[in-house]
Amino acid sequence: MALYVLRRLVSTIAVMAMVGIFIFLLLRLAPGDPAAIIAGDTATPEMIANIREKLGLNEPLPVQFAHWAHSILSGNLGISIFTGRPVLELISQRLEPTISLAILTMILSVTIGVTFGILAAWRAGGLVDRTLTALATLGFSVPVFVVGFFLIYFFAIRTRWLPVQGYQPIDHGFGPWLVQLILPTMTLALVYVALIARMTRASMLEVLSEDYMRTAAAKGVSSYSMLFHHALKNAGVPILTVIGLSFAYLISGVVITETVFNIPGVGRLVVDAINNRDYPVIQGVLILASGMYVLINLAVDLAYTLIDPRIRY
Amino acid sequence: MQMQKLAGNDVLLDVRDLETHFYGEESVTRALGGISFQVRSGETLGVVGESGCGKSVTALSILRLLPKLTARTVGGEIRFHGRDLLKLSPREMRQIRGNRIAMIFQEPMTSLNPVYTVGHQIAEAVQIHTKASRSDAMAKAREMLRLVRIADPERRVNNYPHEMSGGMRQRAMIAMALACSPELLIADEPTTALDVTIQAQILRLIVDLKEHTGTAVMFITHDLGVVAETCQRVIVMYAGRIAEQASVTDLFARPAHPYTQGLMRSVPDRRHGRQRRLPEIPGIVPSLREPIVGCSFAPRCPFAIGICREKTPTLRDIGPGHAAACFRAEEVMGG
Amino acid sequence: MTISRRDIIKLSVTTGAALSIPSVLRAQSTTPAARTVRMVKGNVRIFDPILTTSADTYDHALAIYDTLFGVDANFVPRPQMVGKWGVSDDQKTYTFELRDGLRFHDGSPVTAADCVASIRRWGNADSGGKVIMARARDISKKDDKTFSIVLEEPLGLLIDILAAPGGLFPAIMREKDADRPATEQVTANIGSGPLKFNEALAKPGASFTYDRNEQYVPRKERPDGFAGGKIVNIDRVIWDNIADQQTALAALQAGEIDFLRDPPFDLLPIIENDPNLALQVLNRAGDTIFLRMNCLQKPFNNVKARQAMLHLIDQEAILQAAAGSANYTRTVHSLFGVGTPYTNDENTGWFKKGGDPEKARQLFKEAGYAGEKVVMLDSTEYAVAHNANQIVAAELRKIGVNAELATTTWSELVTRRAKKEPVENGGWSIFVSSWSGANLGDPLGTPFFAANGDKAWYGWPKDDEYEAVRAKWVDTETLDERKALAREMQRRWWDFVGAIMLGNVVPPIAHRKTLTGLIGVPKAVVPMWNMRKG
Amino acid sequence: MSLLSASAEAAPKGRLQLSGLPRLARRHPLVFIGGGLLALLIILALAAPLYASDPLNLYPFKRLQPLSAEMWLGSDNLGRDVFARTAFGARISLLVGLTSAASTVLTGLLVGIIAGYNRRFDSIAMRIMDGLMSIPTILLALALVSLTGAGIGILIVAITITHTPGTARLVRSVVLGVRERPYVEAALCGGARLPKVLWRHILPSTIPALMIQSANLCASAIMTEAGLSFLGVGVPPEIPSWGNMISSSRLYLPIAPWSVFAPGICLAVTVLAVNLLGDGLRDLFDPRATRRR
Repeated sequence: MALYVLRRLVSTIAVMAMVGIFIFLLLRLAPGDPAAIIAGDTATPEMIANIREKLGLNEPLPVQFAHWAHSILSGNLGISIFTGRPVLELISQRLEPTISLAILTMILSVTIGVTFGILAAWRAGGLVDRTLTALATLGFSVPVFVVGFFLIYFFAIRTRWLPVQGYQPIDHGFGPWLVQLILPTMTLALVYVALIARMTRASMLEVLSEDYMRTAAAKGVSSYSMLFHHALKNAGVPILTVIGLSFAYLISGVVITETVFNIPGVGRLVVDAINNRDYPVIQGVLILASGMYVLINLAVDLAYTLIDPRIRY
Repeated sequence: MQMQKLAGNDVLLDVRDLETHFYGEESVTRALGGISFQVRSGETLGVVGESGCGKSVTALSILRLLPKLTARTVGGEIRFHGRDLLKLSPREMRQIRGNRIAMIFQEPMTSLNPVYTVGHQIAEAVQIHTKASRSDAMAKAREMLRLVRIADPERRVNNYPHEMSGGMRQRAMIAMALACSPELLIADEPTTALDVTIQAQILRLIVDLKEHTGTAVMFITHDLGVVAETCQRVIVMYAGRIAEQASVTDLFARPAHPYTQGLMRSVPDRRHGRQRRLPEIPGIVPSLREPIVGCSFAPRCPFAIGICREKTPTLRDIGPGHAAACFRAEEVMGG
Repeated sequence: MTISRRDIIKLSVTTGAALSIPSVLRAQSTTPAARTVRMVKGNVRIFDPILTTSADTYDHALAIYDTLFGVDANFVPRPQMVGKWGVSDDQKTYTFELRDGLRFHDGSPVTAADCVASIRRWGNADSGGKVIMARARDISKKDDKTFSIVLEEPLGLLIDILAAPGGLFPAIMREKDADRPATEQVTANIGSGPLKFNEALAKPGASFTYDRNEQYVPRKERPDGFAGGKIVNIDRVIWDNIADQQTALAALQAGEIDFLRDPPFDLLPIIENDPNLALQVLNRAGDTIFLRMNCLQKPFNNVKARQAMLHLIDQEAILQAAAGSANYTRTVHSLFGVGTPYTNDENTGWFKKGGDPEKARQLFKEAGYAGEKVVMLDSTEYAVAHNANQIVAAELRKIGVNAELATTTWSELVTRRAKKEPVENGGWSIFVSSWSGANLGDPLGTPFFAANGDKAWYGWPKDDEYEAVRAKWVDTETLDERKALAREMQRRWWDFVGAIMLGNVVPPIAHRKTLTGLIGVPKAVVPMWNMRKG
Repeated sequence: MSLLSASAEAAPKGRLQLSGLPRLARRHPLVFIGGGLLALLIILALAAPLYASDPLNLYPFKRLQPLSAEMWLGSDNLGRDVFARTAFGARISLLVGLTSAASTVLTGLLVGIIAGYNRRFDSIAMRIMDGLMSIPTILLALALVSLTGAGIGILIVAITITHTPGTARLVRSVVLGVRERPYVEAALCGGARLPKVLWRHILPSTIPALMIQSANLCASAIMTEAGLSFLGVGVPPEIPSWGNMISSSRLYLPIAPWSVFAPGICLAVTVLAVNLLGDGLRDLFDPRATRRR
């Protein structure tokens, strides 16, 4: 087990190195000169050249990369070109809203998605199944920003039940924090409910046709226990896998949701950074997002052992 | 249906005109075409026949474990202690399953839940049907494992199914089925998937436990040899109907249905320890999707005459406790 | 509070809860909602006003810095930080004395040395400022409150330039900040203006918080444009950056924000119908949308092709697409926009309702246009220009010009428009942007007006006769002199067509009715003083 | 009994009639409905010039007009015909969806098959795939689109790069599973050359998984396109695609709902069709999943 974790961590480092090189090259080759943007409308070419010099944008690519890699490894994600603040500070300032949104969304979509998936599989082909399949398809086919608008319209403008936008840090109180996040969470969760419900349904259908489910029925186990204990635990591995893999999709959804609901999270930070060509920020966020993805999937792999005794590392 | 009742034995299970259909996308399969039989307290009833003849469907119909969306019991009654199981609510049915009627299955490798320990699965059955505490149930599980002669039950109780051999798993299945001392145990080909030597041990175990507990057993198999060793009475099934019904001695002495005779000819010689799959009867089993005119065995029957292809024979008494569904039963028995 | 702040910090440090320190600070500085105004108006990306002319940076600087002079609503310069000033008889020495009570947010007094350093830094970057620097022999402090500018030659425009709202914001900073080169960002955000920047609550890209500067001593005059008394009636302004317009409007409707700078034109009826909301035009000069052509490359290196564009444009159609409502748009005939002191009607015969596509087709033909690709840079972020672009492209295609929209972000547009190469090598033919009245009323500070070829603003028009006229501007003494000069410039401009006006939009701002006392300035910025809430 | 004989009589007759499409419709209704809808949409998209006007025409004085005989689905914020744009938008959206799916599947197939067969390539390729997989799709797409500016081509490339790892892994796992099968070993021992074995024996076994995957990819690509348009970096705005129609008209939803609903409903129907097809194909190729029905 420890050896496995160690081996996985080593390969994680290799993956992260790939990501690093990829991200660095990608953004340095992009057009759009941050110096020109900083300089503004009235800038003369000399001013732009001066700014480039200051930002180290004139150095050859390998030199820029070496500087960058060195500082990343020493825990320094660099300084934002635009705001002049450390990238790490900018990101950590934005981390709480994004993580709050991601965790709430995951809790909501796992609870609802798994329940729906189980219900659909239980009565496969029945009314519940068909309704849920239709809902799941809808969840996949309506863009997040449209869903967001409708939720804002009905729950915030029409009824005034919930706030339109913004974020309250959790240390201002759990209530305000939750209230602010209800609509964004619902918006973002729709797709994941659909995704997890579909995976749960498929996985459950497979499990429900297994011989041991018949054995359980022959013992007199209740339907509830059949579904939620005997079947769910067996169906757990693929469901868990989807949850792990969908983390990357979740971040994609977060970018749009944060824009719609004006949540000052990492997603907004990176969209702004891309528009501004604020390289250090983009790189910092991408590195961080990939790192989290890799770690979450490592955690998921380890969690398999808790669910399925046949899996040992 | 005239069935001669043996005096002194209570009828535990009385199945009457049981009809079960399977629904495919374009067809209906008449898996059971109206069968009737009885199981008496403490007896061992063998049910034999080729694959697909409806043995397992009968068992699943009794416990109402058929797949909900594709199969339905469309007619008949299943009286258990006089109450029709088909009319029970799901909740009442659950109180019967595993408690008063238990079942063990053909595939020990896949019939245990891989993510729970064996002890947990046995204890679960106990906890569902008695008010036993968790620890009492686990104690019962250990006791049951000892009863089915699993070595080191203290350790094995915490094993997962994948940590056990096939024979051991089937023992665990039996332990689970018998944990609540059921009145009827339905054993659906419990030894088919096992090695020959293990098979004999498991058979021995079932017979011993039956004697020990007094449970009635409905023993489903395709192996007449097994029937001969374990059962008192036998039902021979063919194409969703009962072909012949008799005591074991009568059946082997005077088989009255051509199909039974065919089966007997293909029984492997157990003294040589050889094992062969049934049957070696020429021809194929008819499709149950098509309507069958006449006797369903007629196309394969060496005794078939004109009437056999026009009318469907019904089960009729041809001796004390002996019935067969054949127009020429007497000739078959005599010949 | 019975526990002192020190106790709390000590406590949280000893318990190791370092993370809770910011929340303690926040809790202490929380102000009641009624005294806090939440505004949505763009996003500050750069804090140093000497680095960019961006309106958002200007807005930020306007709140935290003060200036020596400021123009009123009629573009007349008025003293702001300066108490008294005078000019020597030879018109070469200007002496300024600061008024009393000026203090930076860090508590230090504003001194003449700070002013001198600030003027130098600004003068090296601003195009009007460069005129001063070129003529100045000496800029130095006399005593703590007095400094002087000594010129080689008289410069009648000196005060106008110092007050000019068209170029870079002439912020007075601390000497140690102003000593930095003009290319290096000042990050201290410490000025002497009526509001203080709350560094602890700054969330770049999300929101910035400005607190009332309790120590600020406003002038006694009533507020008027950038001039007059800057009295802050509220405790705090939170400047939210809501990127999505729909969300911003919803937030305004729900009362989560008090002010929205750029409500989408098509949704104005929704605001008008909302009993809690009001629309108000603050910037009466509006924004003039213009189209710039690359005069170095085909086809617009030919003056006939540029004239063709002048005749092609149907301003009403563009305004309709750009802003929808006729209530908030005007056609523009003058090089100096609408409502500036220099707006005039010289040589505007080209203007025709509905445009003149036939004439344009004819002129393109005379220009020898042979189907060359015309690349139009189109940023989707700037809705008005984006919509205008689509109309112009459609009109061009109708008369057989091979117009192609190149979609970019604004930042890419800014990068790409600096390229002088042909379109095949990543160059461009047309881009659309806008100037505020403050810019079009300031031909010295606004680079748009130059026509000196390579050295001119993007598009690089070249006309020597026009340049000769424009060169006289610096030495004009009176407004009438300048007005006459403006007519002369415009006469030439519409002949060689250095740029084309597409129309003038007067965007109203939307606010909750509880927010009052907003004052207008001839620029797309909104001063944070004078307003009241409740 | 009568019920039984009636159905039994009907069965053979019915079966004779069951051939081709009706049979597909009865046996696999999802494949039929999904595939049919998709085919219909493709035909409508291709035939757009025959029944819709020029989607690029602007009528600035007819902005945000409601539905009328002249403009069936009204006009958008620049006075463009929503019906025409929706019809032509189908071309872009389907092009993006189908091309992305196709190119992703091809790339994934190539990488997956080679990785499944070559250990050395495998370890390198899979690390790279892990890397690409760990970058959130929209972020990578944003970064890629900002490389060369918005455009259909770059959008397809962006989607392909971000979705290839999943497909490659899928193919690789199928190949790893198949290559130990006796018939493959037999073919190799029998002297068949590797490419031929790959083509004849291994490729076909990846098809079921890939069919399902491409349906999912197609839907995902169409949605990603819409999302990128929302963030302002999708297909150039004058070119109609459902994604950018929705995102540019979204603002006018309260006053001109048709300009959002027309492309929105089309998008939903397309994604629905593709998803139905995907579900149907899964059932078709993997009947186990529905066995219990």
